[in-house]
Amino acid sequence: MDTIDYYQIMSIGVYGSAIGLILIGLYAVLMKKHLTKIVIGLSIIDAGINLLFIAIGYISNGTAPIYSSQGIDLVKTGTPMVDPVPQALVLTAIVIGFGVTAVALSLVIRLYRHHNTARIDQIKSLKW
Amino acid sequence: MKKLLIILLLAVVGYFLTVSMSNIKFGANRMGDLSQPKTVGAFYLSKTPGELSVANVITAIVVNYRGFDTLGEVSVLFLAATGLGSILYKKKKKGEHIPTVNKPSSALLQAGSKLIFPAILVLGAYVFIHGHLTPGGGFQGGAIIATGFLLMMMSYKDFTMNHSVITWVESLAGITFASIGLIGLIVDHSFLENFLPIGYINDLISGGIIPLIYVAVGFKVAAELSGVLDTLLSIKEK
Amino acid sequence: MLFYTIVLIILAIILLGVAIYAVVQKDLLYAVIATGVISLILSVFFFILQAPDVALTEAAIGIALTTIIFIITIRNTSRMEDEMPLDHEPNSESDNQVETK
Amino acid sequence: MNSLLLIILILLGGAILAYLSKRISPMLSSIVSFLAITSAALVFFFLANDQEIVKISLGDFVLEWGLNAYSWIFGAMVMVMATLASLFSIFYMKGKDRLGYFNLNFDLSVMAMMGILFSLDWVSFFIFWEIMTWSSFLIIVYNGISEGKIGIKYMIFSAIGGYAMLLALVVTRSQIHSFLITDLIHSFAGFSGNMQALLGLLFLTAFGVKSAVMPLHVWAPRAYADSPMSYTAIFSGLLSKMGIFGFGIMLIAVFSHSVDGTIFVYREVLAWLAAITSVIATFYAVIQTDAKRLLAYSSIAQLGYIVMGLAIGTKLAVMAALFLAIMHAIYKGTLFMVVGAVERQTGITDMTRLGALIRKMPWTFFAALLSIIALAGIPPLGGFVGKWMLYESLITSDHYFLIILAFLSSTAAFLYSFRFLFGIFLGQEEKEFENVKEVPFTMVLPMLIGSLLLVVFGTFPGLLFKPLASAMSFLGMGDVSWNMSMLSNGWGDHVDTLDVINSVVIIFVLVAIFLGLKNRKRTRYVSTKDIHTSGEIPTENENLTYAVDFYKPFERAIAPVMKRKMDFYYNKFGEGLETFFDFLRRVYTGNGQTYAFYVIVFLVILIVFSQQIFF
Amino acid sequence: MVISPVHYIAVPLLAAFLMPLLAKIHRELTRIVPGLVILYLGYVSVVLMNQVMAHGTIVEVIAGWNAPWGINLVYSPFTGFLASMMTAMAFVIWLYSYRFKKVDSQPALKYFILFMMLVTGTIGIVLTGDIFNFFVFLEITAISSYSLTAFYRDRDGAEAAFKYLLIGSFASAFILIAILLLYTQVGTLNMAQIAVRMHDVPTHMKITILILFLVGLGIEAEMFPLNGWAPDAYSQAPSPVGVTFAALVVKAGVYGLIRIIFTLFDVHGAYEYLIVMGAITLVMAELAAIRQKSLKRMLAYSSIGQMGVVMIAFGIGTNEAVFGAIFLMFNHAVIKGLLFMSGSYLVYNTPNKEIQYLSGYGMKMPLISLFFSLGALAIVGLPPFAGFWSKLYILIAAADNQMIGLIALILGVSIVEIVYYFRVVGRLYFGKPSKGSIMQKPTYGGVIAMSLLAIVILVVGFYPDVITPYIHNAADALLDKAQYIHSVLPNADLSQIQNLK
Repeated sequence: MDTIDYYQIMSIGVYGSAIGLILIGLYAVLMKKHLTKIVIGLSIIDAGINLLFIAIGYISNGTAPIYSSQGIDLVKTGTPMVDPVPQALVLTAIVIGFGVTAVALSLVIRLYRHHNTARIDQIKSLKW
Repeated sequence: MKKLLIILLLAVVGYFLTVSMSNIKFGANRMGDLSQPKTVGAFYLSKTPGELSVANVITAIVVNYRGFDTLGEVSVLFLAATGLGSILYKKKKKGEHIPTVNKPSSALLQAGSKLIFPAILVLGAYVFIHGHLTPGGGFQGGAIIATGFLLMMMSYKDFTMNHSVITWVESLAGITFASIGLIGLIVDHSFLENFLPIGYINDLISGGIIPLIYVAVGFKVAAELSGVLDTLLSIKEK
Repeated sequence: MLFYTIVLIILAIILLGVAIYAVVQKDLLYAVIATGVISLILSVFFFILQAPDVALTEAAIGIALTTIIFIITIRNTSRMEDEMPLDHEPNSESDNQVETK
Repeated sequence: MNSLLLIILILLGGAILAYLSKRISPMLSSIVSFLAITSAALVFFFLANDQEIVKISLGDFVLEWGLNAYSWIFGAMVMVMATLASLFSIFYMKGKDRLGYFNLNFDLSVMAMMGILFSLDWVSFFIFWEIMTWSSFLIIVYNGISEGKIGIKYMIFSAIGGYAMLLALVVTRSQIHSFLITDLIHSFAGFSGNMQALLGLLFLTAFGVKSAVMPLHVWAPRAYADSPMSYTAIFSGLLSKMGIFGFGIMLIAVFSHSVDGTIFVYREVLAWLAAITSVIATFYAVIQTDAKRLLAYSSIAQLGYIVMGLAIGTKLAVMAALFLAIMHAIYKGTLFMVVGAVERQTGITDMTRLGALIRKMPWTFFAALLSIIALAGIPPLGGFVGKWMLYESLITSDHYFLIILAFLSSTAAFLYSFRFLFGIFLGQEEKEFENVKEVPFTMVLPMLIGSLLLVVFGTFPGLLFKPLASAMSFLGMGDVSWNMSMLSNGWGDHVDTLDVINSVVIIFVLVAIFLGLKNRKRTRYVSTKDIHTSGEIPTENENLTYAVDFYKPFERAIAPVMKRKMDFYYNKFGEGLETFFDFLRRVYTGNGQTYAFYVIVFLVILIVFSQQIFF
Repeated sequence: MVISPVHYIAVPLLAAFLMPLLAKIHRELTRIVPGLVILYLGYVSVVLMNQVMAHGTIVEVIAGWNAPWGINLVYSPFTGFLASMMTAMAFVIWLYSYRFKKVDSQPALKYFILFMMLVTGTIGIVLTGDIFNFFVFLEITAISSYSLTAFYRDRDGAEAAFKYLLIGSFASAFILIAILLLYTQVGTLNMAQIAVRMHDVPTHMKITILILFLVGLGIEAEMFPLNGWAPDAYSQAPSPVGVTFAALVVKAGVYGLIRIIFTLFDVHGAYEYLIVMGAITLVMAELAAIRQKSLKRMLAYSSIGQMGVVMIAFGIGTNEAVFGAIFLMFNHAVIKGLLFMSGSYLVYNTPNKEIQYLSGYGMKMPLISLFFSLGALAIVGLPPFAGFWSKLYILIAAADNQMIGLIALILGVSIVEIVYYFRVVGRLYFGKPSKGSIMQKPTYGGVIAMSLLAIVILVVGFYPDVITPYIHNAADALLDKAQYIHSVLPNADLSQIQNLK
């Protein structure tokens, strides 16, 4: 029973769900008329990208990049740690995504106040 | 019709992404040899225990190697809070209080949240204080604390965040972060340079400025997230 | 390994299902809860993929905070997706509006 | 200090000073402007010489200015006429709004013209060319007629011309790595045929716009007519001559180094266009009822002659063209001043309403008379000599059809000349104009100086032939034999212009005396309404003087030609474009989702064609 | 403390965090402090530009980790020039927005924090030498832009901001995916290191990553089909913010685009892509501009069109063309700044900011109208104003590359530009004044700001040599990829680096 098979299956699962999330999010942004739904779509896209980031940093049989007290020698023993850089980047990306979502939602509230609707195809007063 | 077109377009995008991801083997070690690092990942993994004495490599990256990103990230959150405030700004009449919830919550919830609230705060503080040792850190801890405040806001109709306190905490934490960076610039000629002794790995006090910054980040994130929630919750309902 | 793989595949299927549900659901409240579920599953993913820090962050921010601000938004706008535009004039909010004259 | 630089700086400083001094007094602004131009003129005539070279290093370019025989002629013309016009302007513009603005642009125009003439390289040529364009634009719109539509039209055509020049000069540079005009002249023959054709076309377009050659002329009539008259005096008289100046460089100096077929075709086509321009414009001039418009169309017609002469390109033709150019500057300048004077005193320029100002404004009439005679090409005055030379050159170069056209327009020119004179100064007196007085001295003086110049140059064309000949030899066109009052024609005959002129003057004087004696006793002043109407009593509002429908039969005769104005096609084209632009605008009227859709579509396009685009 | 590039980021951030506290001391401080900070950055610019001109590129290491391990700021003649330009423009905009009436009726503290962070974000984009840090600064810029667009909280502001946010989120998503793929291929985030390792990346991956970057950054750089948000955002944002978009934000986007194409990637066809897309952008934007009713919207389209010219010039890629492009970026910042500033005072009180109400404003607001006319003359490239020189350089460069059709296109579109600008100018001075329109007297700060810009336009127009040495160095620095890599990574192996232009 070699582990390669598992990783291939896992890769389908992880990559597949990440790309799937991105596509589903894009679909929501492009098709759905309700502003909140569009913002949901954006946050789904973000989630997909974050997953993709973590996925590319993963290493077979790897452990989390945290040195336990006895584990400083891990560098030499050869048990790999997963790549820490994508994780650090995702940390930043999540927070940024939250910020954008918050601003987007406040705009949704504002737009709803003014137009009394949250349908994006009703909100197009800027033409000239 | 449009639906079909969009699905077609998305199929192309999906195909494109799949093809490009299929070139990136899942679980492959792309970092290379840790003893002679060629990639940043390998470099961080190999240098962190020795040169920073930080157990959690991600914390080391987030706060030290790429601390500049984190400063930017904190600013993004700060900006989001500020922007939210300006977009939803409304002149409040003196002494006016807009209740966060319409109906008072059940007594059970109220009592429960009162009980759990300090625990949440302690948990959050723990998470960011131990950010360099265990998973977690300023962002996570800050978010947890904000959740605690959220709980209070939801359960108590009259619970208000003290804006002045939020502002102070937010500003002071931000200033701390930026000043630590500037001190590094003055002392060691490099912004955010680790100018404190790094101590021993897995000690609570280790890693030089890393825990300091993470604590500051924790306070800042907590204050900002609570501020965002407060702004959103105090919108007058239609 | 087998265990993780199975869990992961099952979660992936659930994840996509929930995501589709979040998109097609007309009641936005459910959709928002579904996004929260997505974040939840994601944080499990992150955990499996050896990223405990990210999992924690996603849990705190994605599940709790994002969901709550969505809910607040829904409270202030409309809950149903296919609401039709109302007949009456948009409310002018004169105290907020910038003077145009 | 270098006198060329000094001239430019005086004019620039004068412009700024004029703008600033408006704060003190509007009149002062005009006076400052006049003084600046006068002192520049003094510097030009007494200090400037062709030894001086200005080199300014700007950016990565070296701007070179200098003076030569060719540009000296134009420079002298510009300086004299600009001085006269600015003198005229002092009282003409008195009491109008925004004089600082007007004088600023007035001086800038003059500065730009001098700059064009001084330029030895294309960069400075283009810079001054464009300054001239926008400063004249700002004056065209000054009167505020039809909310600047005319200005836009002028600007569009000027931009087409200016950008054609810009394109031509950057292409030139990519060929010879130099912006010097002389380098272009010397290396033009070495270019490939296509390059010659392209550059020729572009440069001719550029200059064609300013000199109002046919398909590019539509901006001119209204632009000339709608500007303040003191400016039109230099706008029509001088600015258009900058196009002629450019044509001179291209057609004589640059093209003469090329014996290629394309260039020959250009010459012929240009000559034809110019001839047609002059005929059509003359016809239009005849049917105008507004004096300004009449003169504007007449200008276009006259410019047609000049361009024709340059395009024919024989020695005599070029001489004729340059001579006519100078004459045109003088008499058209004077005529526009005359109209300006009339407009200032009566408030209108409609020839059907004006009349009999001869007694009220005798000096103005005198200037108008002399200029009109020159314009019509009647012998005593300058216009005759030029036309005579032009006809002869057309005949000697076998352009028989062109000469028919030239004669046609020349004949028709008599019609509008007469109408102009009659409509304004002769005819019956109107009550309305009883209190009209002669214009102030400073307005009369420039007109009289202009007329005087016409008489002098008409009588002694040799005065002009001397510099013209040296200018032509500078442009590389051999010597032309000339004499103070003697012309040599292609067959070796000599025509003594003095004899011709003397005889004509004698006849003229005799006729005048005869008519004066004949009519002296029978003069009777009648009101406009005092006309025979065969029993119908005219109502008060009806204007039945024969100033209305003056040339009705003629109009009927030429009606088929005039049916569609060139304007019409341009307007249709413009409308079509606007519709198209409106269609494009709709790309940007979607909601947020539409734009998101664009992004995805663009991404997909890039994905699909990625292998074709990138490699 | 040694003056170093990080001051550009750290000092404004510190001030931004400090400002909520300062507001508690005195409200006026919130307005003054940003000005002082930007003034200080101006001083930093002067010092650093002198250093750079004398000694070459400065590479500042953050957190003591040398490149490629840590984040670094690269202050080359090119980035330094852009950063200094942005600082100068930011100062002018600050002057303009100081006590700007419409802004003043809103929470000024928030406005100035957002504005200062917007400036910091754009400067950070330009200075950073790290691709993910680039993304972070992009997000800082983006979030502050969204918030500022909706700052007036009126109907259309929110709509414009939402459109911007929607498209901007796409941009960040694509850029993130691109960074992710890039990281898997080269294992680093440092731009110089990426450039060194780029030749090892398989071509199809390069293209994939490049496409994502091009779409993502194309949105920020307002490339044609991706720029739907721009006119709305420009016209609905508060006027000072509109100026900031034109003068700073879009410059940062274009910078990102060309940094990716010039330094990071060595893919054939990218330059041609820039030319083609630039040309399409130019044509579409200028032709759409001519039919606009709203003045600010017209200016926005014109701005997009100018960016098209910049892209074309960068796409030509010779030293002369790049010189022209950078020069045009500078000119565009200054001139469009003046146009937006004066234009927004002109339409201050007109309904829907429409052009048709501007008749006769030349008499009522002589100074503002003069500024606008000056800007209009300059932006269409009429000599002797600043815009002429950059246009001339670009055209010369294009002619040297035998792109006569392209020149004809640029010039043809310029005619369109002339039409719509001069329509406004003509109306300003020569329309019949409409009754009852209320004029808005500009603030002193506004007048000073506009005068400064007008002086720059005139000075650069009459004597471009004041600025050309800097631009020459900047163009050289941008084109010399090996030098960039060498200054960041002194030990890098430069033998594999391809310079396509």
